[in-house]
Formats: sequence, structure tokens, C-alpha cells
Amino acid sequence: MAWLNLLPLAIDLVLALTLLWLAWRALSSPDLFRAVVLFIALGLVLGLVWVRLDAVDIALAEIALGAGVTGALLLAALAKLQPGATDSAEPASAAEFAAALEGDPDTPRPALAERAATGTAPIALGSTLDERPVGAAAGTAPIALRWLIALLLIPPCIGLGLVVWRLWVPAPGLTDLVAARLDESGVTYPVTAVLLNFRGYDTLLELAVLLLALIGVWSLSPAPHLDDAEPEPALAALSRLLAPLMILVAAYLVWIGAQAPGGAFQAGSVLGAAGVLLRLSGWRLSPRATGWPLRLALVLGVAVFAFIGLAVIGLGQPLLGYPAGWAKPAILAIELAATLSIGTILAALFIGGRP
Amino acid sequence: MNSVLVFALAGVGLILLGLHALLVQRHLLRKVLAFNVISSGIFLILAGLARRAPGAEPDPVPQAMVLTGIVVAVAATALALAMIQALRTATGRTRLDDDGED
Amino acid sequence: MMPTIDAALPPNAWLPLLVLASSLLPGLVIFFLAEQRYWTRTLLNLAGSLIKLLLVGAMLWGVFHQQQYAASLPLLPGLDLVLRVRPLSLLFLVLSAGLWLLTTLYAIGYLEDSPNRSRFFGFFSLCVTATVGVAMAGNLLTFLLFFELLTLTTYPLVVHRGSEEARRAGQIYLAHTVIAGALLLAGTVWLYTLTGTLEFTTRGFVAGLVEGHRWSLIAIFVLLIIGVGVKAALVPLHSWLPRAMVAPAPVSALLHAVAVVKAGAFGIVLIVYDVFGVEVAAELGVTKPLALVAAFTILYGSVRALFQDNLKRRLAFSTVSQVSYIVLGVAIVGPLATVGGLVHLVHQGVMKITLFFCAGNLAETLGIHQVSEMDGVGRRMPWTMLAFSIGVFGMIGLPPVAGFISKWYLGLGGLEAGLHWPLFVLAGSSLLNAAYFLPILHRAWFREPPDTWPEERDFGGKKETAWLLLLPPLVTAALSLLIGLFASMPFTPLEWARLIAEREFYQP
Amino acid sequence: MPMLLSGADWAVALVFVPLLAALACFLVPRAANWLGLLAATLILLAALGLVGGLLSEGPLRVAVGGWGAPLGIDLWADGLSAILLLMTALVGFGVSLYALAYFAGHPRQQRWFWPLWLLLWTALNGLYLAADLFNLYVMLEVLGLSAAALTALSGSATALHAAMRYLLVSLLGSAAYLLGVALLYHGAGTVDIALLGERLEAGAVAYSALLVMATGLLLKTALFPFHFWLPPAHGSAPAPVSALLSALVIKASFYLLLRLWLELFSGLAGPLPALFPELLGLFGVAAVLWGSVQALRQRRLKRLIAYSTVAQIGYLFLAFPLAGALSNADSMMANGAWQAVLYLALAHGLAKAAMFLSAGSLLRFAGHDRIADLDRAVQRLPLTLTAFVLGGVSIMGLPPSGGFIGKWLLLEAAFSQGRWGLALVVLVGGVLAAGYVFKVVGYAFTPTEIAQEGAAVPLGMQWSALLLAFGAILLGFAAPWLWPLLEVGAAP
Repeated sequence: MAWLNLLPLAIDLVLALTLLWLAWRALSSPDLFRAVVLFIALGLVLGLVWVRLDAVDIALAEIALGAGVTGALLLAALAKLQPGATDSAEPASAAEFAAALEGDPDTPRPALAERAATGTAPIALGSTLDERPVGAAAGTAPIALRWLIALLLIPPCIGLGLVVWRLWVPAPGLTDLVAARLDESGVTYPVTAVLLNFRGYDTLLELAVLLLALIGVWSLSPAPHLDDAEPEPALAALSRLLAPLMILVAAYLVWIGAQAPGGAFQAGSVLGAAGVLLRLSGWRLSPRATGWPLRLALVLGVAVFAFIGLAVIGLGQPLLGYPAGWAKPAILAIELAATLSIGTILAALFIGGRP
Repeated sequence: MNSVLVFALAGVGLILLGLHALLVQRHLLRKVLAFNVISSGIFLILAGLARRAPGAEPDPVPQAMVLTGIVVAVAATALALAMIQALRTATGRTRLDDDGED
Repeated sequence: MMPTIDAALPPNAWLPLLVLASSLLPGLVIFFLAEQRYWTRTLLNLAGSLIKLLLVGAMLWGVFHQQQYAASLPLLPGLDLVLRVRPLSLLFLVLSAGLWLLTTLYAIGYLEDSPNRSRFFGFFSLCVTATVGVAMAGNLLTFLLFFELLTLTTYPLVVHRGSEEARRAGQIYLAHTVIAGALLLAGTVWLYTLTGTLEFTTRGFVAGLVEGHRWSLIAIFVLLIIGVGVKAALVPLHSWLPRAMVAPAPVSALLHAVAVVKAGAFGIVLIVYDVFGVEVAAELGVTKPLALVAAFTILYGSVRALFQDNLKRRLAFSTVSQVSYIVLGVAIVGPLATVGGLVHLVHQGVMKITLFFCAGNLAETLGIHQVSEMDGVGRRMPWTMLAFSIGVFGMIGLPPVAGFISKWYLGLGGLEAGLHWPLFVLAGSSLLNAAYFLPILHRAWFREPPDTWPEERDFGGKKETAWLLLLPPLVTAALSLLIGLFASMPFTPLEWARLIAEREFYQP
Repeated sequence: MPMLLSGADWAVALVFVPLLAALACFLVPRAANWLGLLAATLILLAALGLVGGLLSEGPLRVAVGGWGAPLGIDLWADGLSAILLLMTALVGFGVSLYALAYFAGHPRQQRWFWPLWLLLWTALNGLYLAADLFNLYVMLEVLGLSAAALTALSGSATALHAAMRYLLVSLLGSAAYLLGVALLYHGAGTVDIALLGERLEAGAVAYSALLVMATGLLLKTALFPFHFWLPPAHGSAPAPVSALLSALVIKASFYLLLRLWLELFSGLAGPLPALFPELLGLFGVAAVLWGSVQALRQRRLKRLIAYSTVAQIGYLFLAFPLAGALSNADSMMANGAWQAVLYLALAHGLAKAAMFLSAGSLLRFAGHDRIADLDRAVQRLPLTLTAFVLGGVSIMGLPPSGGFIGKWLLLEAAFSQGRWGLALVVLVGGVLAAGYVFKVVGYAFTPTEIAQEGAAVPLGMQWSALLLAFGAILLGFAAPWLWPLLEVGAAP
């Protein structure tokens, strides 16, 4: 029965190899669209890996954020990088998504990138040079240089591998300490306790990073086109059905985060997805809401977190030190505000420019 | 040899692949992909090793750190993509010229 | 003024600070004056220079009566900025304060109606501030600070005209002085790591290191001497000086007589006497090479001067030669030679500034820049050429002009030290001086003037030139005569130099 | 004076004032100017308050949330961090004043400048206060993202190009750093720097962490040969941003490297910790020489100043080989080489900010920054030129500037150890610096063939640059005040 014990290891090995293979293909595929799709697949496999590692939170976040949001952002960017493409290039991409998955990897696909080669807009001149899929050489360093770089990189990575190998000795880390003080934290799920209480300062700044990215994106981009084509009726109907459901899911994820995997970031990404879906189905914020109300929703997470964190100082507590008994409501308030902001920020990041 | 080590080593592999692509690939979108692959590799090492105590609960601290890291990576990706688009609008190019001179 | 100076300063600490402030503050105010505020600017300039002269006079009296003047400001742990007025400082202080007043007067007349005067006089004042700082420096760090400040403040004066030629001259000036400054810094820090102090001390502060650190000390000496030697225009470090002649005449006067070259020579004096001490320096065997370099510079400068047709360039090479008299006096090692070298610090300044004032007058009044254009100019500008002639006689070393006193003591000093070759150097140099200066006098006084001058300006009436241009050279010419004639009276440069030499050589 | 607020309160204010101000500026763009200025003033006060607190209470440690390391995150402040916080506050205040006038005609840039800059400021202050390696990672990311976004602010092709490269470099640097954090956490079970310092043992884990973290941070600090991204980024950003990047952002990653070296790695046994400082010193030498020579060759003013930054970064690393031999048990900061580094970093911060701001004024004035066509700028923009030269004086290391004190201490360390080569490099770097500073000044005196019309430059821009330049000079006299501060918490 020894082989049964080895089965999980075999599965893990297969997963790990898939991971590496997907990464290799995603990074070397001459077709950008396929590269992005493979990257999303990589994110999904990573999600599985996290589950195997008993890190369900990370799995959720990886799938929602790493694969989902990042993938959506990449696809949207890819669509906008093609000449003549508009915001609503997704239907076309969806078709090609399927094509890419089943396609033969050796023959270049008539992907978005190639449309650039035939584009008539003057701006396409640059892109034909950039993205012509014939021969990866155009988009990479010369072959000799590639090998040289690979040869230079391999030894330090082997060294790193050896160090990681050496680190593989049982060590408790901070598990016991977290467990010991979990009941003071206001939640019963350790990861949430770390995120929102023990290391809440990091999470506050992490929210600030998200907001910062949005400010950066807005500072770079012109306003998006508001008058894009009418969405497909089916999509519109579907999204109107799905959106309320997703909001419910988000609320559930926030609530459950106190005891089990879940929490503001996963909930926020679901909320963001709902926003994106609504947007794609033609729903628009009313112009009155795109001004300060929108901005307020964007900053709310950081603001509430910071406000609570500072207000407790007035009660004689240290920074971000919730008074005894108040930790749970404080964390819930922070998580709700954060979810709203994360969702809004993610949707706004996807849409691009400042409304 | 257990799954933790397998994945941590796969993380090293991801770092290697990502670094190589970051240096070799010229299209900026690919560089962003490469950065994300590198990040994933690091996350695998950071949170993968959190579960090396056999049978015990995984260490929640590195897990929380990886959650933070994933969010930061998404934010960075969003900014980088917006910058690529702006660069494309301004210059019509989606790669960095090797000569950075004006 | 400076916050860390003890509030309960003894009154003696204020005098050195006030001497600095008397040119620093007017200078800073002048920068902000509009170009046409002629009278405000003039008033500030003159008030500053008069006050400085008075303050220096007060300190002269005080030091003569054994008063101490010192102020300090902590800069680094264990290392302060120190101003201390000693007899040697006063020699240089009196010279620069006195000549600054005259040069200011001259510059006011010279630059009338030219652009950017506020900038000019601002830097002019800062330049003098740096010079008096050099004079009062109580340790090598303070010296270094003001020495570098001098570089920075003279640069804008050198490139003042804003022509391409001026810019180039400025770059060359900087290239020389900045590299020299780096060497000076290196020598200073190195010395500090060995001694732990940089305080100027009569007879030096390195005597204890001769055993064990001989070669380090020699290297430090070389670094320091090159560091200051560039400003003193020692050959082969001199080439910036003739090029800097593109600057306006008052700047030339400042560079050659009041500030830069003098600060370099003064620096050599300080390094030999107050850092190493002559006896230690002699023991290290570094004075002899220094004397040879000085001798070579004296002859080389004179020979080069022979072949210059441009009047200011001829004067510049003459400066190269004359300043090394001071170095020679220092390097011969002996009380009389010391007196000769030190007194020449003042004498050369007074005489050379006369010549530059006169050259400026010729250029400004008649447009004369070349020696060959000077035929008969003595008849057109008799007072100017009279002053010029006195300066020339002094340079050659004819009694009773001040230059004679310097050469006399230098020669005696050489003999006292058992050396004969300095005598030949001095004689040779005097002959060469005569050879390049006397033909000028001959042209000026004995040749027929041309029908028209290159570029004549009318100053109204029958005046030979503006009185502000004429007065300063006449005063300095008279001074060169007087300090030569009455050399043995109290408070003359000669007496003061004797006082310093006594302290260096005869005190325990 | 009785303290109403303790040092800990000031430390919290240093992070949260800019953070909340950034939110407010984002929320109410119309009031951004005044909010920004208010925040800058408050931060300056808080920095002074923290310094006061440190001097009276000694080094500071704040357990965020009351948990304490290793479970929670700690903030700390000692003399080293306080001095950098103070410099950041001073430079930040000056640049904020400048930005008020600079962006007056550019509503789009103005709108985004303030929130991005205040977030950058949050990250800088947070970084100097952080005692937790992972918290430092988050700060580094805030720093990198805001800096890259600011670089791209003008929206020109060059700027976007430079910003993109900068962003990638910065992300790669943070990633490398994070890898090191992962190794250290799993090697020693904590990310608190002080605890790690006690627990870390020499070995493969520590060494590899040192290597990856140092590589990441050197990449961000732009030490030769990792400097390639710096000149385009610093040269093409709007002037106030260039000033911030050169004066402050570079210092943050340098500080972190220095901190890690001092607290974690320098005490480890083995060949790598012995070789590492020598290697950094070698890079430093190359940076000083290469950066200076490149600066001399530039024809554009901002490029010249950017290459000067490359050279000045090199100076900071010359101290590493010098400090090793000097280290003693009494006090880390009694080490002349580290004092020199700190002085050089401070002086460079103030001086380089002044120079970049002056360059911005000249650019505004003439519409270009070609050095050869400065066309009598010295007469037409005297305040700006003065600021440039005073900043330059400190960069050259002429007395009595802050740069001089730093260079003096460095030379002292070099001479007393007989490291002649390093002393020579220090001196040569100074001479070359004089060369490139006065290259600019010389052309500012000469007229061009066709006289150029100049645009008006607001006085606010001119005076704020001058103020910073004066700061760089006055720093030369500040040693008696800074020394006691530096000693706070310096004992190991």
C-alpha cells in the first residue's frame, strides 16, 4: 500500500510540473493573447496548489485576484493596445479564448496581435514592429544572449533551491503565538486575525497601495469612452441577474471571514467583478455619482481603517489597538468599508481612465 | 520529500522562468507577465514553507503576508498596464528602446 | 551672528567677527540692489571698507599691546573654526583692508556705466571677506574654508565680462584652484589624522612626528604647498594667472595684489612657519627644494615678461616672479630672509597694485592695451605715468622705493644662511625687471605721442582721467615711497615683519 | 517644556498625516494645494517633535495594536531614522512650496501630484519608522509605485518611457527584497529586525537573504552598475518630482540596506560578510568615477544633475569598506565612516533637491535645459543660479557645507586606515563635481548669439530652491546638534 502514500506526492509533482510548463508557455508564446490566456490558466492551477497547501484564503485570492482581476486587466489592456480596438473587445476575445485553449501551439493564430499587422491606422506602424508574431526573435533578445542569460541565471537559482531545501525542517513559526492570542483578536480565524488585527498596519497600507495604483492609473489615462456600443442583450440580462447574487456572495465572504477562509479582499474582488459585469452590460454610474461620491467610495476603506486606528489612541490604546470587546465590531466595520472600496477600486482599475 | 518542498522548489523554478523572461522579452506586456510569475514564485516559497510542520496547522502569518503580496502585485500590474497603454498612445510603441537617451 | 558662539563673548571675540561682517553684510545687501542705485551701493562699499580699516587699525594697536583676539565655532567633534588675530595675520589684514578701500574707489570709477555692477561689487565684497578670513584663520581648517571661499568668490569676477574668452579663463582658473583645493584638503585631513590638531602654532605643531612619520610629513608638506602654490602662481602651477587678465582692471588688482595671489603666498608662509615650523621643515629637507622652485619661478616669470607686448600680461608674469620673492624669503630659513619675505608680502602688493591701476587707466582713458601703443603717453597722462614709474622703480628694487627694502633683506638673509645663490637670483631678476620695465618708461616719457590714441575717452575739461581713477594709483605710489623711506619707523611693514621673525626664531 | 505629545505620537503622526492628507487631496482636488501645504507643515512639526522626543526619552519603540514583535508590527525610531525623517521633512517641505508655484499652470498634473506625493511621503516616513521587514516591503511598494507614477506625471513620451523602466526595476527590486524576507522568516521565525538580529546565525540562509535583499535594494538605490534606469527617470520627470526622487527616494532604499547591514548581517561570521563591504566599496568607486564623467559629458542640465546623483550614490557606498575596520563595541554610530555616510546623505538630499528645483526654474525660464544656451541666466535669474551653485558647493564638498563635513569624515577614515585609493577617489570625485557644476555656471555667464526671451519664473519657485540650498550649506555647521541625536539608540 506504499504507493497510496505516494499518490498525493505524485499529484503534487504533476501540479508543480504543470505550473512550470504553463509559466514557460505563457512567457515564451509568440502570441500575446495566448500568453495572457496561459497566464490565467497558470493562476487557476496556482489556486489548486494553494488548496493543496491548506491555504484556502490564498487560493481564493489567487483565483479571484491573481487569475481573475489580473487576467481581466491584462485582457483589457491587450484589447486597448490593438489599434482600432475599443473598450468592448471582450466578445472577440472570448471567442479567441476558446480558440487559444484548443489550438495547436505551433502555428501562429490569427490572434489580436496579428490584426495589428494589417491595421491601417498610422499608429499601427509601431505595433507591426513590436508584435509581429512571425519569429519570436523580433520580440526577444538574440538567441545567444537568451542562452547566456539563462546560463547566468541558473546557478543562483540552483543555489536558492538548495537554500529552500535546507529550510525544509519543521519549525513552528508564529503558529503557536497566533493561536495563543487568537481569542483577544476579535475573530476566530487565524489568517483574518493576522490580517486585520495582529498585522493590521500592513493591511491598512495594502489598501493604500490599491488606492495608490488607481490614482496612478487615473493620472496616466484619459477618460474612457463612454459611448461604446450597445452590449449584447443576453449579456445584459445575465449580468442583471448575476450582479445582485455577487453582491450577496461578497457580503457572505466578509461575514465568514471572521471564522473561516474569506474576507475583505476576496469579497472585494467579487464585488469588483460585479461592477465590471454591470459596466459591460451597459450600466453606468450617473454623472452625479462619478464625482466625489465615487471618490468617497474609493477612499472609504483606508479612511475608516485609519480613523478607527487613530481614534483608539484617544481611548488610551496604542495605534490600531482595539479596546477589549470592541475588536469584532471594529474589524467588521473595517472589512465592510474595505470591501466596498476594494470592489470599487478593482472595477475602476478595469475600466481605466477617470470617469 | 513532501508536497511543501515540491511547491517551494516549483516556486524557485517560477522565479527562474520569470527572471529570464523579464530580461529577454521585449514586449512590455510580457515583462508584466514575467513580473507576476516571479511574484508567484516568491509567494510559493513564502507561504509554502509555512506548512512544513507535519500535520500541524499552517502558519497563518506568512499566509497573511502572501495575501498582502497578491494584492500589491495586482495593484502594481494595474499601474504597469496603464503605463504601457499611455506609452503606446504617446509613442506607438510597446517596448523599451535600448537606448534610453532622448 | 552665529548661534553657537557663546553669548558672553569677551569683547575681543567680536572684533574679528566684525571685520568679517564689515564686508560680508554690505556684499550681501549689494546683491539685492537695483542696478541704478549708484549712491546706495557706493555708500555701502565705502562705509564697509572704512569700517574694516578702522577695525583692523584697532586690532593692530591691540595686538601691539599684547591683546588677544579670537573667536571660534565648533564644526566637527574636536575641530573648531577658529579666528585668531596674530601679528602675521595683521600684516596681511592691514594690506588687504587698506588696498580694498583704494580698489573699491578705483572700481567705482572704472565700472561707471558698465552693466551688472551690483553683482560685481557683491562678489567683490565677498572676495575681501574671504581674504580677511584667510588672514585671521586660527587653524588649517579655517584657512581651508576661507581659501576655498576665495576661489568661489573670485570666479564670478574673472568671468564678469561674460565673453567666451572670459568663460574659458574662468574654467582654467577653476581647474587649477579646484584641483589645488583637493590636494590641500587631502594634506589637511592626512595631517589631522596624524596630529589630532590643526591649530596654527608659532614654530609649528608637527615636531613630535618627525621620528616615525618623516615620509608622511614630507608628502603632506608637498600636498599642502601645491595646494596653496597654485594661487601663489609658483611655476609650473601659474598658467591660470596670465589668462585671468581678461577680467576688468580692478579684478586684476584684486587678484594680484590684495587677495588671491597674496592668499597663496600667505598660505605658504603659514604652512612653513605655523604648521611645520621652519626648523622642522628644514630638518625634513623640504625647504631647499621650495627655495629652488621659488628661484626658478622668479627667473622664469621675469624672462616670460620680457616677451609680452600686452601690458597686463607683462604685469602678470611680473607678478609670477615677484610673489616668489616671498616664498624665497620663507624657504631660505633665517631671520633676515624671513623679514625680507614677509615685508615683501606688503611691498609687492602696494607696488603691483599701482601698476595695475595705471594700466587700467591707460586702457580706460586711451584704449591702450599693448606696450607698443604707449609711445609718449607720459605727456598725455603725466600723473598716471608718474605713479607707474614709481611702481616700476620699486619692482626693480631701486632705493628708496619699498622694493629695495625687500631685496636688501632677502639678500642679507641669504648670506646669513650661508647661501650665495639667492644673491645671484635677486640680481638676475632685478636686471630682467629693468629689461622689461625700463623700455616702457622710455617709450612713455621720451617718444613722440601718436596723433590719435586707440580709443580716447573725454572726462571733461583738461583732466587726464577721472579723479576716482587717478587718486588710487597716486596714493599707492606715494605709499610705496613712504614705506621704503621710513622703513624703520614703528608700525611700518618692516618693523612688523621683524616682530614676527623675532617670535618665530628667538622666542623659546 | 512639558511634552503634550510623546515621541510615539509624533511617530504615528509622521505616517498618518501624509496618508490622510493624500486621501483628502484625492477627495477634494480643489483644496489640494492648501491641504498639501498644511500637511507639509504638520509633518515638519512632527519630525521636530519626534527629534525632541528622542532627545529627551531616548530611542522609541511602538507596538502597533499593542501586540509587540514578533506577533505584531513594531515601529521604532533612533537617531539614524530621526535624522533621515528630519531631512525628508525639510526637503519635502521645500519641494511642496516649490510645487505650489510650479504646477500652477498645469491643473492635470497638479491634481495628481499631491495625492501621489503625499503617499510617497507616507511611504518614506513609514519606511524610516518600520522595525518589521514585511512592513518595510509594503512601504517599499508604496514608495515604488508612487515614485513611478510621479515620474510619468508630465505624460511626455520620454517621461513615460523612463517611468515604465523605473517601475519595472522597482518592482523587481521589491520582489528580490521580499524573497529575502521569506528566507529570513523561515530561517528565524520572525520579521522583526531587532529579534532577527538576535536570532540570525551565519549560514546559507542568512547569506542568500543578504544577497537577494542587497541586490534588490541596490537596484532601487541605483548603485553602479544598477544605475541605468536613473538618469532617464530623474532627468525627464517634472522638476519637483526629480528633486524628490534624487533627494529622498534613493535614500530610502539606501537606508534600508544600511539598516539591514548594521542590524542583521555585519556581525555575521564568514567570508561573505567580510567581502560584501569591499564589493560595495568597489561599486561605489565605479559609481563616483563613471557618474561624474558622464555628468561632465551631458549637454542637458537635468541629465547632468541626474548623473551627478549616480556619482553621489557612489560616495555613500565608499563608507562600507571603511566602516568595517572601525567598528567597535561602544557605539555603532561613533564610527566615523557611518557618520560620514549620514552626513553625505543629508547634504546630498538638500543640495540635490535645490539643484533639481533650480533646473526646473531654468527650464521654465528658457523653455529648454541646454547647458550651452543658458544665456546670461546668472544675471536674469540670480536667485536660481545662487541656489544651484550653493547646492553645487555642497556636492563638490567645499567648506563649510554639509557635503564638506561628510567628505572630511570619509577622508579621515580613509587616511587613518591607509586606504589611499579610496581617499583618492573621494578627492577626484570632488574635482569632477566642480567640473560639471561650473560647466553650467560658466555658460550661465555668457550670452548666446541670439538673445532669448525668458518666461517669468514665480518667486516661490526661486526662493524654495534657495532655501534648500542654504540648508545644505548650514548643515555644515549643524554637527554639534546632530551628533547627540545620532547617538540616540546607537548602542548595539
